[in-house]
Amino acid sequence: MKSIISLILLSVIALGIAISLDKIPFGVPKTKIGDYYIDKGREETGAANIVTSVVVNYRCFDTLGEVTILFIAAIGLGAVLATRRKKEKREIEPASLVLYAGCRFLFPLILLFGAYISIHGHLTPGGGFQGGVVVASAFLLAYLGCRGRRVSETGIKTVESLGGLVFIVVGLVGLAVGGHYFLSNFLSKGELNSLFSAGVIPIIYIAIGLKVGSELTGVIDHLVEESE
Amino acid sequence: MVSPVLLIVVPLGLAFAIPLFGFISKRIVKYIPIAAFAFNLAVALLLIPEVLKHPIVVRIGGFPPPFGINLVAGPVGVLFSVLIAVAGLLVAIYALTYIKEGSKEKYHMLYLLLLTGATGVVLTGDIFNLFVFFEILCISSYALVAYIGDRAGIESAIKYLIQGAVGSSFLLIGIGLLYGLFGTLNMADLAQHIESASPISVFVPMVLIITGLGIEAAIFPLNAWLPDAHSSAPSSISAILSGIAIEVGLYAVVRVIFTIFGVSSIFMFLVFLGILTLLIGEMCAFSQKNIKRMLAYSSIGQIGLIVFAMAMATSLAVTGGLFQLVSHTLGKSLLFLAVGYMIYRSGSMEISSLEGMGKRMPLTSLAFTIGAFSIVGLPPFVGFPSKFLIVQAALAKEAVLFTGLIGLVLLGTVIEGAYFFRVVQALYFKKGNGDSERNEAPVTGLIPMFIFVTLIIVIGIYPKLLTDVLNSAASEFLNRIDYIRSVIG
Amino acid sequence: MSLEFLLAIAFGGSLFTYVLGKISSKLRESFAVLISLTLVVMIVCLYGKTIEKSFYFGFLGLPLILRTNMLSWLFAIAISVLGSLSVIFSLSYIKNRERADFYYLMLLLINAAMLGIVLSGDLLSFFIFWEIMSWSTFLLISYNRGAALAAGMKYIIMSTVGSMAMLIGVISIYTTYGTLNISEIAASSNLASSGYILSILILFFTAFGIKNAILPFHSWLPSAHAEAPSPFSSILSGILIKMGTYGFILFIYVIVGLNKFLNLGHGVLSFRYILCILGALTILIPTFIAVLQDDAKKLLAWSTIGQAGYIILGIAFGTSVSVAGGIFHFFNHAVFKGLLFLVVGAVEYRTNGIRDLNSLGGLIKKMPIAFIGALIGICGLIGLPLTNGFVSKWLIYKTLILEQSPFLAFAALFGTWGTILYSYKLIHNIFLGQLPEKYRDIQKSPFSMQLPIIVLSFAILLFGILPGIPLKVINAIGVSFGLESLSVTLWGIASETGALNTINLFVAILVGCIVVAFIFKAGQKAISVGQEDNYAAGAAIPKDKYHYTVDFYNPLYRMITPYLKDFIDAFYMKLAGWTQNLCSGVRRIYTGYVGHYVMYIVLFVALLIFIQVKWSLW
Amino acid sequence: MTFLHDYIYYIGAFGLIFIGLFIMLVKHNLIKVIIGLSILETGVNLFLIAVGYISKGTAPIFSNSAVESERMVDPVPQALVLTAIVIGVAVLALALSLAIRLYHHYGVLDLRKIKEQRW
Repeated sequence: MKSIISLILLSVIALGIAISLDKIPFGVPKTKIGDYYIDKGREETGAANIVTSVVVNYRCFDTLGEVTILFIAAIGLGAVLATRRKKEKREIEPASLVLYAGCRFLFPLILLFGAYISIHGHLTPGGGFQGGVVVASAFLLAYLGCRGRRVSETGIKTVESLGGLVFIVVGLVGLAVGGHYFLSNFLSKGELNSLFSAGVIPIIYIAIGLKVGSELTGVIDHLVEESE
Repeated sequence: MVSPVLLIVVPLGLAFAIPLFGFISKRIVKYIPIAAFAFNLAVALLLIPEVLKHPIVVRIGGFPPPFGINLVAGPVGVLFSVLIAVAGLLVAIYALTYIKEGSKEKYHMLYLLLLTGATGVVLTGDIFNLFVFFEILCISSYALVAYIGDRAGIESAIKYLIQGAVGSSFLLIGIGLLYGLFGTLNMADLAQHIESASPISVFVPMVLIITGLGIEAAIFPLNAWLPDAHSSAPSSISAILSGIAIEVGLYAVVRVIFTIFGVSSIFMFLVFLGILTLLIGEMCAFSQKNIKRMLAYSSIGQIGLIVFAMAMATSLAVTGGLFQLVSHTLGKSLLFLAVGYMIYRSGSMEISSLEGMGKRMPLTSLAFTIGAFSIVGLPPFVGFPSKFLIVQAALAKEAVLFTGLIGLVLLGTVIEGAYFFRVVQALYFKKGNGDSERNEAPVTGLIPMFIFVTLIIVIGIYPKLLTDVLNSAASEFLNRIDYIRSVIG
Repeated sequence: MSLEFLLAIAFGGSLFTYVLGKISSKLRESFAVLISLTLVVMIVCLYGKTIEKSFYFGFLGLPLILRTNMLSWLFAIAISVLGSLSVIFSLSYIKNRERADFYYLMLLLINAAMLGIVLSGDLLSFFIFWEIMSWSTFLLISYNRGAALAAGMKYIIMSTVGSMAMLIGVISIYTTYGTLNISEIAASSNLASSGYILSILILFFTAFGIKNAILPFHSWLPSAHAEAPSPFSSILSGILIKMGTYGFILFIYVIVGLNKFLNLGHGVLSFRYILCILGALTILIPTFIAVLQDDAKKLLAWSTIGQAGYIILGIAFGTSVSVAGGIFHFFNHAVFKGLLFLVVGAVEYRTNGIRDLNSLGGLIKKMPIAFIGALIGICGLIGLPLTNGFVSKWLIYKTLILEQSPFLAFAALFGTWGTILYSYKLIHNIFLGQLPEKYRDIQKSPFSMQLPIIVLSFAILLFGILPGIPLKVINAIGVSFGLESLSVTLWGIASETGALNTINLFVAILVGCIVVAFIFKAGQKAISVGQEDNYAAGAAIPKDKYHYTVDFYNPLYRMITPYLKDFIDAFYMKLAGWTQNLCSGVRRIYTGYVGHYVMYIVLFVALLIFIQVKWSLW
Repeated sequence: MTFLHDYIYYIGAFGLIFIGLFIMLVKHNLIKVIIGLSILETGVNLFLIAVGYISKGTAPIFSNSAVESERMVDPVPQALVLTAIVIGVAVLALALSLAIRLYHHYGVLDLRKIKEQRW
């Protein structure tokens, strides 16, 4: 009964959306903004990756919010899970030697990869978020492989805060010097397609990478703690 | 000149910095929200005279509006910023001693971020950015509802989260459709182009966006999360959720309808929806035995009244609606703060357990009484001029329908009066069981309450303090052409 | 003497009294008396002045105006005098009760708000003061706890209904005329259509009717009057509900104007006639319900409703004599009903809260001053000659008979018969008959209670013998309404169709009394016995076994009880019950299962889309 | 068939959206509801990407400055989706942590049994 009603309701919504979609043909260029970014993006931001220039420069306020949301999720998760009394530490069965050694071997490599992705966000696909996730996956691996090892919470918090603060301070510096706009790209754009280009974009992306990495690590940390 | 962007960035930065402050001293952390909102209040007040002349448009990153994100600090935005800063500041003072359990650092961070999100929503001029700030607001409220971590809190939080997530998905679909149709995300730019598309294809994204935002705004069929969440959260958070969060949701709905879509035909529907929300909220509140649930349902009723006023869409009505919104923020925050310590002292949320509180906590009870009277709309409190304006706007329509509807509104007020007066009676005129030692709320609790009381009385007696700002805010809502022109140029 | 200063003293004084109470109760009490007496003096000084000035522009761009004229003055003096007397009475009544600060605050606040109502010159400030009065009354009615809570709830709910009706009325006037200034509205109301005026009047009269407790809005009054603290009951009954009367007068004679008012509707369906019928019914039914009451304050409360009927009848009838009668009766009622409530309060104070007429009795020797007060009070209430009640009732009867309204006249006269019955029951069951054992050691009432009783008793006789004093003011009011002037003398009214001369009456009654006293003395054969000297069938009856105040009018009760069910109140209670059921039904839509909630959201979207696709409404 | 060909991405995206909604409507288990939420969000993200797609377009990255900007897909939806994904992750993480906590309190995850907060 309930599923029938649900189906009816959903099909009504589907009908409505279909009517609306009728005016949005698929695969046809339709936005002037997108074209503007593709045409002007390189000059205005100095980033070869237009998505990055949109994310970190044109729509950087969204990105600030996005980082904040992740931050909230990490804190919220901590707040929700931390309310329980800490249980007795159970004896943890250590991982096998192969796994342990493999993890220790891979860990720095993954970190390096994450750093690479973060730093090259304005040149190649990727960026702070992706890099941060890769970094966090390194820690996840460490949790799985080297059981009992924990990342210091203080460290996570510090990196998290500093990452966020760097983002904001860069923005405020922009407000102060760069034509009085918050988050304006006040550094020199540099040469396209080189590592040191695109003004503040790499700086922000590194900050984001650190922040996202530490936040996700924090989330993993909390969940691992809960599962123990 | 101060930039409105500071209203968002400074609290955000302070929130990010809280863990670092925490390393210096644990005690310092709880003063940071106070500092942040004191700053915000000062900035917002400084901005008022300027925005009354013309709205300030801030380009983030220096890109011209359709291409970059921009903030629009018009009268509406600054009015809401002031409101958020006032409520945020006072509730932060309240929380100094009220929040005792759990990780205080996390509480203060989430609290700061919640209100930052709210400020962002009211200031932004970009619909996707609005979505992002909206999510900041929502997600931090999910976390804060669950902050105590008891059964009720967790249950309410998960229900709130599920409904909120469905809503934000709808919102995002709507934004995607709008982007597909018009290729822009700037609200002013969208508003400019909205007439170029066929009405039906615009209608679907409008419905989706209204639904998505309406969940936070607690419009009738979408408000099932509200009584649970408001009653289970810590009282300081209930005050913010009731006083700020739903108002901001409502702002978003109104902004989208008035400015982006500019449709007038849906207003009639919203009028009825508002009345329905009002009546259902009041009726549910009437039969509650739990004081916080009662207040939560009363918030639904008040929201219904505001929706009703806004949907009448005359200058007078929108002014009245905004006034009602301000008075609801002041009144309901005060009520939740007062109730917070009463519950804390009596250990139960049942109305019957609050009997005799007039003797145990005379000042808190006084604050509660004044808040209740203000919500009901009795003079000389702030609820009266706002209700007066709404009734006036409805009668100025000179339609039998609106006269009938305003009759229903006032019927709702009678029900509202009935349950609030019942609580007031219980506070003062029923013998409490248990000890009747005088045990007043601490000073940090009383100071914000009595600042609210002062505001309620002062604005109630001298509404002119607000009416100028409210009038220009109303005209900002109603004149979309001016809005578009001020943003796009 | 500026009016805003007066109101500032009234409101500021009430708050300051509260603050003083935190320091010392002596200080508080003397200050409260001082404030209320100051108000009396200030208002006396206002006599005959006509002031109208706006004092505040800040409220939503509407000027708030205060004004005074004869009508306001009459009400204001009644408010301030009765208010100060009841404050004096409270000195001992409230002495050892808890929350006395609160009591004085509310009492003075209510007085101040009432002064604000009668002194306001625009409908907005009228409404604001009206609301302040309503909620502070609610708080004070609830003061006694217990049954008072339900009474307070009933009062405030009905009062809120009235206020909301009034709010619509006020704002509707504002949107129509663009002003709320009473004299400006009065000037422009001739232009409005009768339909509009009728709807406005219905809205306002709902509010006034509820406050004034005319049928069918009387339901809150009996319990509220009975449960309120007695000094406040006397204000409640004497003055506060008469704010409704003030509203009636204001709207009929000042704002709408008599001509327009008389032309609303035709014949039996005319507005005036309906109002008169309501007044008559308000006399008839509550009067006889009062006879049935066993609680002294409830009895007085029902009597209040009945007397309010006379006032409404007089005012709504709309001739110069009847209006004078109505207004005078308002004034008299304030005096004697205030007095009677104070007397009952004094008895209640000494007997520790006993107001049950079946268990009291024989207090005449214990509380002589109270007895004399009660005697004079009921004489006024019944309308015996030489009391003020006689004059006002005479005026009303006279109009009704002269204007040939047999039903209304019958109602008024028949109501007086009922008044005699319950008045006698009241005084007999409290003061006469046998003194129950437990009241043996009852003290006289304290001086602060006697003083108001003496003052009010004196006023009843004074205005009964020299009715010209108030009638002169009332005549001036009538003239200002455009009614023809009465030829008022100090002794009464001269007119062609039957003059009233209280001096003649006085002499006649004096002679009669002397004759009766002489005969009584001369032919004295009866033996005086002590109060507890009872015999039945020759045997002495043990004390407390026989108490003949119980079932006082037993045969009458059996006769009238079936007809006097308060079915209106029953209907309201039922309505409240239905509302409650409806409310608990409605909240079940919040089932608690989150799947349903998601369903609501989807349903909302689907519904909107469906409507749009199907009908293209938007 | 051309219809399917033209709109297959939309159909897929909305298919996921409605599957997600349907799960949320009819399933009682909290974890399943959260899974439905996740599917719903994925569908929304796909839809956003599909809106920005341009036939035979390449990623908007200029790896070589000589290449001209022909037929690049719209970068804006990609940026939006980046944000939306992060938001989705945040909501999901919070939802799961709440589910863990809820299970500690109630011992069940059946939403029909978790009805203490109602009316």
